[in-house]
Amino acid sequence: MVYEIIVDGKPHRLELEKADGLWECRIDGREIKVDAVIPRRDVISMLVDGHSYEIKREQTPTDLHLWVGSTRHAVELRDPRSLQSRRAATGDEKGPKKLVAPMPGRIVRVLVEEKSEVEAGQGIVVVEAMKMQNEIKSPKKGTVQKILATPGAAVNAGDVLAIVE
Amino acid sequence: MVYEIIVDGKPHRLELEKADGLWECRIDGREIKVDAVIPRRDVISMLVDGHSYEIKREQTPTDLHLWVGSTRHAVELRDPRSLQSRRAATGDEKGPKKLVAPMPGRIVRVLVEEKSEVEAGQGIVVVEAMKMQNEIKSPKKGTVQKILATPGAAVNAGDVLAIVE
Amino acid sequence: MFKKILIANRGEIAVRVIRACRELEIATVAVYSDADRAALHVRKADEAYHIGPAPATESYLRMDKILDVAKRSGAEAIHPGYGFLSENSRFAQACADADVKFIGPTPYSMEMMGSKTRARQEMEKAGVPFVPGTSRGLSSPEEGEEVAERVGYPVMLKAAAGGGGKGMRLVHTREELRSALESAQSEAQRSFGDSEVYIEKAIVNPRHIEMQVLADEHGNTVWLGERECSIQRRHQKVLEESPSPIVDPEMRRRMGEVAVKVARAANYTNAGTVEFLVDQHKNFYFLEMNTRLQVEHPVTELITGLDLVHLQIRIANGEKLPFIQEDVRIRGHAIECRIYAEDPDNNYFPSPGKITVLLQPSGPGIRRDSGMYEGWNVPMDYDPLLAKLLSYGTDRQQAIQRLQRALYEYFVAGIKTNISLFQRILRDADFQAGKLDTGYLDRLLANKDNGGPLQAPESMVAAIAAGLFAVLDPASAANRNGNATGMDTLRSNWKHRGRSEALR
Amino acid sequence: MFKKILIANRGEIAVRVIRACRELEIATVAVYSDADRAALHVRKADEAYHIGPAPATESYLRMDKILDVAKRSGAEAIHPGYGFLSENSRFAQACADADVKFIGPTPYSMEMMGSKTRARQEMEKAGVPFVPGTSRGLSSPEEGEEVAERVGYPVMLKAAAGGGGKGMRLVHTREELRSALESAQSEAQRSFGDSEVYIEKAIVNPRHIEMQVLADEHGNTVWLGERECSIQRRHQKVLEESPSPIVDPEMRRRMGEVAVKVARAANYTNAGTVEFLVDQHKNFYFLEMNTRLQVEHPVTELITGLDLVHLQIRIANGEKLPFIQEDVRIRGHAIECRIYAEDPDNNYFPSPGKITVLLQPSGPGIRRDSGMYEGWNVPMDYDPLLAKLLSYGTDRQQAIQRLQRALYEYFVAGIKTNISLFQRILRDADFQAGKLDTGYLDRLLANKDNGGPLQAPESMVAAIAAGLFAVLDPASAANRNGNATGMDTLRSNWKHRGRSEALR
Repeated sequence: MVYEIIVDGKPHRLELEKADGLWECRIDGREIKVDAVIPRRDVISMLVDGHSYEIKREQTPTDLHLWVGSTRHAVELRDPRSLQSRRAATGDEKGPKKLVAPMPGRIVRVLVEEKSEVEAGQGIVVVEAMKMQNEIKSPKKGTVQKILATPGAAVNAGDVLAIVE
Repeated sequence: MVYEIIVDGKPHRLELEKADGLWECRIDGREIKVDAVIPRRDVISMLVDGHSYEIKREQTPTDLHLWVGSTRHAVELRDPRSLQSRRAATGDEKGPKKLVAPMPGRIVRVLVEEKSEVEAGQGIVVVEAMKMQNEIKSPKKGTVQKILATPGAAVNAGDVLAIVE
Repeated sequence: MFKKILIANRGEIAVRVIRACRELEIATVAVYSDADRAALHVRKADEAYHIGPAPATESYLRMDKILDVAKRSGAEAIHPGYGFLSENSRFAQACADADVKFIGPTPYSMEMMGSKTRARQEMEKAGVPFVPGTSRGLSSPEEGEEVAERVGYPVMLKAAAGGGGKGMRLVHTREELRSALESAQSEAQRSFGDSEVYIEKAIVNPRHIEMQVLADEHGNTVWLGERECSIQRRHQKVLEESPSPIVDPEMRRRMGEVAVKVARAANYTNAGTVEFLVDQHKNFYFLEMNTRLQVEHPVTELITGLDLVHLQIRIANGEKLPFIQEDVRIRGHAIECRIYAEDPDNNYFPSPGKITVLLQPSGPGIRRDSGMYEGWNVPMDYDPLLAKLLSYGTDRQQAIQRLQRALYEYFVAGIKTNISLFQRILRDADFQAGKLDTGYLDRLLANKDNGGPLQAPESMVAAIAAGLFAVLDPASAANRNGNATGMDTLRSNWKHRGRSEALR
Repeated sequence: MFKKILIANRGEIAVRVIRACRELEIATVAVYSDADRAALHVRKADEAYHIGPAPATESYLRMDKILDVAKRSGAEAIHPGYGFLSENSRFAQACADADVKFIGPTPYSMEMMGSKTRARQEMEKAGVPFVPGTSRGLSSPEEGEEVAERVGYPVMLKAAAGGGGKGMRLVHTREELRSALESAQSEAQRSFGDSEVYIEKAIVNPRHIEMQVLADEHGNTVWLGERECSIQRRHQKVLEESPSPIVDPEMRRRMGEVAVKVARAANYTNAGTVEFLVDQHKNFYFLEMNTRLQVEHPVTELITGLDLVHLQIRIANGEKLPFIQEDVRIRGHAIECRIYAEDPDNNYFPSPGKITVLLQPSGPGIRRDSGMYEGWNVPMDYDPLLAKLLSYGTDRQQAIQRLQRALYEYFVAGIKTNISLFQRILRDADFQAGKLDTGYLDRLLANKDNGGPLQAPESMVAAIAAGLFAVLDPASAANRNGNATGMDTLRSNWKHRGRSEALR
């Protein structure tokens, strides 16, 4: 198996092959033998050259993170044969940006009007959750194309609140 | 849904119907409303008339037990429409009995020979597990029809060690 | 002894009280809102009753519904926990009227301590040391200027009915005073429906140290040692410990005696906490009294070996304290971390949602009081306290070491928590040296997090693990490709922004 | 301080030592057999090396392989835990020869205490109180008869190299003595390769109480309080507590001083335990010294506030004890339950296998040292200790209450455990009154278990739950019908038999 794996923004090429109960890994040109077991869902125990690593997986609908010890690494996994993941990977850096709710909550206030100009970091919508009011800020300088948030409405994590062009 | 459920040897007839988010249960002629959620696999939280019960499920390949508090109840569940379970339920009480390994281990000794007469409770095979030697005893008075255990061999829980007729 | 107690709360504190009741063979009655049917306190109680929709104002703050459940279930007493109705004297009165024992002080004591100015007046009479200032609301800007002149700038304006930093203003010069007073008064009016504002000398970089007291209904009052609570964010305590690194036995005795004096002056009964501000010369000043069990009560339990909830229940049951002051034996050191559902990388935004993985620490010196479990959906409607992780050690250093070890074992996925914040605090040199004040945490967070010792090969290890997860657990791998569209980019952008803001 | 320590053990004690090392910022090296690749100690260590097949003789008892791993990994010290090589003086010597620090006493001390008769000779010289009898093996049946006459019947014959009840015989009359001696000698020869047998006055219904000692390498030795270990099944301890219900401060001091005398006479260093038999008049007699960390060391940690493993490591590192005898402060009460993989309903047959559900207790006063996790396959190759559950309380009653509460929360499915045995012990009137001796548990188990308070509607609740599980979680319901053939009947028959046998 061959994977392209991006860890904290840095790409690695990984080849995996099973031999004699171990995994032979070729990564970034190095060859490493790994003894791996999954003791429980979302936890993998790897022995590499005597070193024991326990890696925990945090999977949300949108992100994948792996924890090595107490350090969290953002991970993207691409199977080079898959067109779909390749397309996703090229996600446009320019153009309209969506402002999404970072947590479930309730819309308290909308701070700007549609078509208004905003600065990067300017508050756009206030979402209340867990007794705290949280200002959701514009990801970029631009124009507020559309506001989808309505005061009083409940939102889920990932719901689009506004679009800034 | 209708079930025939045997708890610690005592049969109950249970009818379940969902209404208004609650379960209407008719059991042994009584009507009971139950609010049930499964907070995690093998655990059910039931609210019955204000009482909060947390029941834990222990499922082995051969048995089903439910724990109410710290009390363990042997449970058999039969769907009356299923012929198979009905047949299983009539399991023969007489005739040959199998002597099975109660835990995985290693056969240390066989204490009797085939065709010998044994008393109920007489030791037939010794299985070692967890640094302890455990005598597996005859479930009934009778003749040892067959011995399937070989000293030195590993056995799994449920493996048949001998048959007593 | 009571046969049945209703717990008018939720989360970890409800679980903690339920455990105490089970230990004392008292049946427990839980109450729950729509958001909490599957909550741990409902699962653990002997009985549980629904009291309304998710918003607290329609459920956990509804005195009528809670008293109705008490009546229906036959509960003889109510433990209010902390927050919600715990410091509401009207609720304590309503319990008394309904002939249900309120496990806490009397409405009289609660009212006296509920108003900061009235408390100050009463405590001054009793000879309790105060930060210099007025003990009643300012009647005019001129009076404010006069008092400020007398005690010396900087001064602090505070709302009499206040809490949580609302209606507070720090004033450095006479020129600022008048407008600060106006804005504090109007904020106090908006927040509490009461514009009364008083003035105090501002203590620069104070410590926040509190003293636990316990009083039975027969006139016996004892103190049980202090808790250092200086580590706060937005006036919310984050980490507490006992003993305080600066309190020696002599100072502890003096603070304890003042705390007992405060409790006596208020005719106080049951468990309570007297909060002090401590300046750089170790002078301590009465701040307020919390008329309930504190979130951080377990650190006192660990260093004294007592169970405060057991004792609360026994006191409410009319029993005498089973020990006197001289019997209290403080030994070792304890530290508490409040595990919140919030995102340290994202300006501490709250983070409700489903807990997908939960690995919990245990072992020597570790106590965990938790209201969460794997698979639970943390509701967005309540405060974000998920659990409390405590360590006990022979000395402060060992308590720190054990807590670091336990935090290393703690893992929560699906929602964000502030576990990494504690790892940062515990490895900080100032914290380890005990150099703390209420500005400590803001200063720490103003510095860039170096993230602790970084290991180079970790990124490669993560890459290999990602591949092996995909091979060995393909079901989850499929799931991974599910929703992964352009939102990845959006989310992570938004995150980086949040992160850089937090570091400003 | 050491930079890296190898832990030559597995299970909960390996995890416990790994935690101590992490707290002290010492890297850890685990070793594991084929059966333990997925064991918790392998997951938690910084490094882990395979040392052979499942049988202990081919892995955890292989000194050569373990020392080889120490060399390869660069470990500077080895912690042996308990069991396996922990009391093997040849291993301690081999470590010294390989220039690896053995965390424990010297081979000299271990050897002296390894032979019961030699230990007795040395300790008699030092003036340690002994059960009357011979301090060396019997040379003839006549000598046996003579000594028995002198000390008075009943007498106990014991193998010098003994342990675990092998080679032991209780003799009530002169007539029985000769044949009992012959059979004890031949059993001792078979079990230990050494037929030496000595004779002692039999103490009827003794208590088994032990004293923890700690000695540094600079001549400082302290005692840390006793542990009551009378609750045993087949000479295996099951539940331990401290303080002992019958030991007062004066008796504790006397036992402690004798224990220190024992340690000094053996030139003892590091942690050790001096075991005593205590008769009905509270006379105590030296029994033996265990030259290692005990399974039950945490009860001492809870009542003293010390960490014995930290201290073991510091002592091995050449440090002086950081306190003197007068600094040791015993407070509160602690009880330990040894959670074994065994079936209380089935004659305590061992119960290895896969843990399908695991709900673990926590909260106030609870310490859990565990080597298991949900999904783990408990191997059949090692002893059945899965975890230790401890409670601490202000007093014995509260410790019992908290432990009962925690046991109520503890749930293990897939394998059998002895959790219900502890619930039975803790609600027993004799236990609650502290009426204990080494025959206590056999007497308790000889009575029919009333199963505690039985609630009538429970069976109906179970029936409803069974139906709802089937509806709400049909995947598991399908699984249920899988293997269910005639074996159901067979198994349950076999079970009932086992149960009635256990009750004889």
